[in-house]
Amino acid sequence: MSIKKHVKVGLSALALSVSLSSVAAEDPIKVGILHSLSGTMAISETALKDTMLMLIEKQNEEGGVLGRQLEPVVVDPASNWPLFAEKARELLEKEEVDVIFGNWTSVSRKSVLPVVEELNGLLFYPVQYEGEESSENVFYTGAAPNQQAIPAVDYLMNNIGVERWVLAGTDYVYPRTTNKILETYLKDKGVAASDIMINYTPFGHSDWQSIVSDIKAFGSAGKKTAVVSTINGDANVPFYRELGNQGISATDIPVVAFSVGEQELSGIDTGPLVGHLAAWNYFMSVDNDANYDFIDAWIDYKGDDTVVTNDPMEAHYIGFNMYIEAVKKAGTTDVDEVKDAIIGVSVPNLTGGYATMMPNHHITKPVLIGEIQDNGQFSVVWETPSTVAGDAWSDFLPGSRDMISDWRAPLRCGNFNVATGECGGASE
Amino acid sequence: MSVLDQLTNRDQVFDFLAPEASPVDVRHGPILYMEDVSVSFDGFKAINNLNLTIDDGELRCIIGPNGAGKTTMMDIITGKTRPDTGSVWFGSRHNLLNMNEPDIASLGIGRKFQKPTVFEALTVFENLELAMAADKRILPTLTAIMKPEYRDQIDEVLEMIGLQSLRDRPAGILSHGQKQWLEIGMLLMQKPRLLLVDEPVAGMTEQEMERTAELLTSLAGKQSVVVVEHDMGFVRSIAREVTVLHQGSVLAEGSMDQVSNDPEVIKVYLGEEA
Amino acid sequence: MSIYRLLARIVLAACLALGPMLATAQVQDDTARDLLKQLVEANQAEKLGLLKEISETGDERARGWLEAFRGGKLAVVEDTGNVVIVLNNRGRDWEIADALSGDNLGEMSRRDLETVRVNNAMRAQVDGILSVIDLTVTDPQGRLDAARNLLGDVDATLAEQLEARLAEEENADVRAMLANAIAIHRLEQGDAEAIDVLSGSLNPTARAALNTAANGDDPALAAAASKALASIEQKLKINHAAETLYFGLSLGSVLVLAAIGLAITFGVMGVINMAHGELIMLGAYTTWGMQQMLPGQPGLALVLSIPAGFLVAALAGIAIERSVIQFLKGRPLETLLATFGISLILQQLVRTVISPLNRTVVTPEWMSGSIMINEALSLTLNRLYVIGFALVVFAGLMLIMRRTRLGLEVRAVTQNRAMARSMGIKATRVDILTFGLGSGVAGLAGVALSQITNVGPNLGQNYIIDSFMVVVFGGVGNLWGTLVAGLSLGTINQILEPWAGAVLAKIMVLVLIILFIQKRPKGLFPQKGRAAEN
Amino acid sequence: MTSSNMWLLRPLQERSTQIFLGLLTAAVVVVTILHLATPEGSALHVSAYTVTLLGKYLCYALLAVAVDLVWGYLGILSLGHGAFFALGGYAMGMYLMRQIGDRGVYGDPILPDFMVFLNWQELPWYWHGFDMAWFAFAMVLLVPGALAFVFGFLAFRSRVTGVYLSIITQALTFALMLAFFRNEMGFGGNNGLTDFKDILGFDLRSDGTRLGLFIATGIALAVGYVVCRGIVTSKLGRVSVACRDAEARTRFLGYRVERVQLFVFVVSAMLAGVAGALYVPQVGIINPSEFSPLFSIEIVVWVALGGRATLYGAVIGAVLVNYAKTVFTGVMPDAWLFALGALFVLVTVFLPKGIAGLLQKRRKATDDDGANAQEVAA
Repeated sequence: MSIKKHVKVGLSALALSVSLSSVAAEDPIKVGILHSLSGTMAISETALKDTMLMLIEKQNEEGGVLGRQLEPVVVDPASNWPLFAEKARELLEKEEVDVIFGNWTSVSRKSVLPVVEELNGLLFYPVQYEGEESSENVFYTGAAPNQQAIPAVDYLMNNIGVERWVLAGTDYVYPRTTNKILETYLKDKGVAASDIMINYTPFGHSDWQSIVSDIKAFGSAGKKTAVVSTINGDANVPFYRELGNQGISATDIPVVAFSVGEQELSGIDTGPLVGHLAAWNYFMSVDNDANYDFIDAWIDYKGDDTVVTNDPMEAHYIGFNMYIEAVKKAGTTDVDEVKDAIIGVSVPNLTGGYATMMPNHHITKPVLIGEIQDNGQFSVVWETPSTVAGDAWSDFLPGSRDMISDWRAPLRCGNFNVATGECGGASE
Repeated sequence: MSVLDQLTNRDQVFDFLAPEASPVDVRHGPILYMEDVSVSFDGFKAINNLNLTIDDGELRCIIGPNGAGKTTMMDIITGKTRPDTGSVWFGSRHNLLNMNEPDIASLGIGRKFQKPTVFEALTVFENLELAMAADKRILPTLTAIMKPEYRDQIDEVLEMIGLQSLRDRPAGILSHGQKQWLEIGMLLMQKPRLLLVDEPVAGMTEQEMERTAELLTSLAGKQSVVVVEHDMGFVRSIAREVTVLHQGSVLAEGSMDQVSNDPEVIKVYLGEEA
Repeated sequence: MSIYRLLARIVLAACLALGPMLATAQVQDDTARDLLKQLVEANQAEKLGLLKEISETGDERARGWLEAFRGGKLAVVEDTGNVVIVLNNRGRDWEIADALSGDNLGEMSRRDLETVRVNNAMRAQVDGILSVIDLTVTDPQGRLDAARNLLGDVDATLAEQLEARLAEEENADVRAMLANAIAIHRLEQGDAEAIDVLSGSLNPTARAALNTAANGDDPALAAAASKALASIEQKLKINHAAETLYFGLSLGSVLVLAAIGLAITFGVMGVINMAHGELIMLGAYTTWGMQQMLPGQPGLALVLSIPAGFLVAALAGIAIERSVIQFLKGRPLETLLATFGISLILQQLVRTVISPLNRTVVTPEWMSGSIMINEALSLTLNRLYVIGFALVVFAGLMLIMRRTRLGLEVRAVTQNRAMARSMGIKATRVDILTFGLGSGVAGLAGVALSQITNVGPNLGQNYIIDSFMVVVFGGVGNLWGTLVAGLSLGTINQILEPWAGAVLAKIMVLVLIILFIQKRPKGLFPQKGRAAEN
Repeated sequence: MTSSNMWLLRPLQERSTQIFLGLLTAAVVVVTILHLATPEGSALHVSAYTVTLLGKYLCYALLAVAVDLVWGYLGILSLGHGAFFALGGYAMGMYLMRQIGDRGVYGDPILPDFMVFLNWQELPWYWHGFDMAWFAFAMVLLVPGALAFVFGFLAFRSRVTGVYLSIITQALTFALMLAFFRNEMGFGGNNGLTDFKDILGFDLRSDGTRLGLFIATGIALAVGYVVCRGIVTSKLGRVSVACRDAEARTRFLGYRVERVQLFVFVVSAMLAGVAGALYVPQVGIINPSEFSPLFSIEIVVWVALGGRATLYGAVIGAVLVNYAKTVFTGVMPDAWLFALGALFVLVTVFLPKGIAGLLQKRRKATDDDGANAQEVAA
């Protein structure tokens, strides 16, 4: 029958309203989902896969977009970094997906990056990360360091009066970079080097005895002390256990974590942790109807009312809606047009505000500080007065101080150097 | 049969068995000399200051009840086990205690294990090939090629041990007796000065035993042979000098008759049976 | 913190004066109600004032309110404005009770509840108030803790009250603690004598006070303070050494627990059981399961899961032995591959059947916290228990191996399988029992580990390599070797860690093991003799 | 012909090797043709994606051959061969990093990006020279070789054998993994080395380069196979089998077992290094997870599945398992680990001689080393 007409209508300005009633007339928009479903990262990434499926399902119920249905394509990179690149290539070359939502770890993103750029794909990356990157083909819906670490430190400094700092992290690039940034930042704020203690541990580190006792000693110097933790996933449980057992309570030495969210807490006996902090751009406990609706939808989708939501899930929620908006705006799923269209698009987030896509492919986010409750939730104790725009290049690293990223014409450069006025790197 | 013939007029046939000029110095005295050797495992004294001398070209039988330390003694001579105390000399020049198995082997001590050990995955021919006296360093071994004369040597031994027909079958399929022979054959390929033969006739038929006996006696004189054996009949058939080991040290030494009448020995052996 | 000091003084005065009468006091519900209601809207400063008023009411329910507030469990029903205490704040609907009457009001959607915001600062205040009240409790330990909480938070007026309290207090420890509390305050005022009181104390707060004094601008005071500090540092060194040793032992005992089961299966049967780690994991999950079955009694559940964990793992082990390992007799390297496959299956099984996420295993009261040897050295309880547990398990195994028929047969089979058979020992039966035993012990390790680390699908993976290192280092087939190896590796690791860092320390230990194996190819306690020749 | 190179030529006269080389060549040629000659859309077309995928399989195949050489013919079960693979990979990765030059995001002509943002001031000494291809490629062989030599020298000299050896090889690779995770090491820590631009001046993103790498890998595999075959068919090969089955006996024959083991072990390590070096430019990243003991064990299973002590078996195993992995992780992710696990168990219990064993049941046992595989005792 009159497919043409549908197409015309579909392309007309009335696209949405009509296509709601009309059967999708074109072949579906393929959405690639690149999250580990097996291996060590399955713990965190499986939930994100389901989130995407839920969002896509919901969107399809509303008639998809441009009168086209969305079709998820799920693959499993099995927590194996080279496999991430291979699967990304599979998605873009074989499946010819229009957009990819995926990745958690920095290394997996780094592994996928060249592929996405080579094949000119779209990747939405939902996890807080170390920054220092801006790709024309990647949209960073997670927090950059200036949207998580720095505000958290400000809070501790100004509201808690912390003078002495322990920067503890797992030894990989995110903690390394974050701590470098914080170190510079703190020193700029006049903190003496002797008041900063930096410590790195391997992945899944389970014996925290001596480190915690060092922290304890470090904290007994007569100045208010806090731990800024970029400790990754599994290592946290034994870490907090040890804190509790060595009698360090949040009122003595608060720990503010950047990688501990509701999902991580769901595996911890939070009783001893009450009062320790985390900095995120979203908490499940945020008292807001949009959020409650999202949570209820999630609970219904999983059919289990103990499931939790967390920050990266919100990031996907935002990223997905932004993509949909951009596609509507561009009237097509053509990668280049969507790339241009999405800049400036803003959609509601789950904390009662709006998220806008910046020219550097990072988004604006509020920063919330929450204290752990005994029910595995966070209660928000502080938040930034307004949303903060993500910084691709940190102002606190010598290498990237004078670099900016702007993917709008005419600049179209991910690493523009304002000092040299050239696209391509730092002046040092 | 051919074997028998060769055994009768061996002088021209077995020339390749004639010991080549080896560095072993036997001008003054024995080829093997063990003095006050002791070794213990977790307190148990396997060898208890043992003294033993083997003269050049001698055929010596060593008997003794289980756990008398016969095999351990061989382990010590061949460098597999280091004794706690004592000294072991090969000729008057080589102190075996500061050498490892390959050195000792290339010095001219060949050993046949109690339980026959051949390379089951390799063919009979290959087993002998590996045993053959040759440059056994890595690269020479890698680039080694099978020269006709080697082939002849191997075939000669094959014939002697009567395994020609099984030449190219994996040694794994051999019968127990055949393995014994193959291992003896490997010893021969090594052209050793001193052969240590541990229970050579276990699981052999009468006839096989005879051939073994003849072979061993034929070797004696050119090489020194030490035979450890349980089978008294066999020992009797070849023995010139017999040494009786008990609890890791020499109990008696002498001709077969002497030792078999020695009250000590009788006690030990009766003790065994009782 | 003047507000806090003020109210602390008043409360203290109240407590000291009319302590007994307090308990029975009651205020009008409506006054209480609007006090509590105000808490909801109040900003931080106002909240403090309100807390003060609440505690001043001396109402017997005040403590409950304060604690509810402290735990973020005080809430207001948005439409009715009733103040309620949240009894269970998990899930979509929360169970609530009326704050005043205490009647249970059933469940209510969390959307309709507004909880009273609380943060660490306010928690600290409440703690202060509560501990001032607690100075009068009958249990001396309670008074001691209360006094300790007040360290560093004392001001002139409170100091006087404490002096008074000190006069009445008869328990020596509490007296000492009160004295410290006062001394710290004095020191802050620049009183040099206070230093003498503090100079012996290892308490961190006291040390902090001295540090501040030492860096202060009064030279005389500074000198005295730093002198006192120096003497303290000396004591600290000793304590630190002791602490490191303890850390080493506790890490060691974990290694021993993880490895000892392996020492049996590996040492006795020559089976390289790569699924050992997953057997440990099963033990840990059993603990979790038990706690699910017995909600509210984590302690009992934990105790019960000791036999349970043993059984589960042992059965799993026997299943593995019968289904796979018995077909791989005398092919140790093949058992490695097969059991590795099994470990993958078990992991994925847990992921799909239970969850890829870690499970929460609660630490019972009597196992959390630490016992204080002195103010600077305190031994964490959970690890203390683990050390004890490890030793008990080890002793038990030793008994089985040395004293029982099974042990005898096992040793016989290890020494010489054929011989043992000919002596009428059923080698197969021995195998099953041995493997069951080894696996069961792995289960026990899991129960213990559930109190220290994650209970998740990767639990086993994190321990399998270490376990093998311990067994190989100690010498296969020798339980003593495993014990010594485990404890020494643990201690070495903890000694290296402070200056090498966690990662390097681990690497060093591994390299050390590799080199050690070169020196002693059969481990610390090798089996000698022909039996050992493979 | 002179006796010195005889051992390398011998395999070429051998039927099994001729068949193998024939099939391999055919495969590579066909893929090349289908990739170049057929149009994008057509059903026959082999996409660049597939080419790279196959290239990866071939790298694994070479790695498996290397493992089979030591395990099948020397009886040394190395659970650490991933380490040599990864080291070769890192050597290549460092070369590729240096090739990026000032095209990195920070545009630093010398320092790789990860060094810039951890603000390292200058290149660590061990990074020097890797800007020169010949040096880097030499290191691909030398670094794994050297490690294998030192490790093997210590281990074999003190007669660490069997299980003990397996366990400490595992310790070796585990220690290396932890070490390379450390950012201070200067190898990019967990992120490893990535975002490569070109190799020997060819753009790594061009299909041409990919095809080139694929063919190169094919050649490497062929050469590696012939070398291994040459060793195992030489007298040295028979000696190593002798060491495998009766180490003591071999000693009493006057062979220095530890040297035989060392030689073969080092050769195998170098082959693994080459495999790693070819792997990195094709998958576009090298990071410490290649050192993980799990990966090393997996390699052994490829060999076990294909059939021990028959080099071609290793190739079959490697390709099959990895193909299965590619498929499963796509269609039924959760089942993947079950399948792999079950594979481990079933192969070891019911298929001790692997697929090659099945093939051999067909033809009656010949006297080539294939038959030896049936005599393998662990």
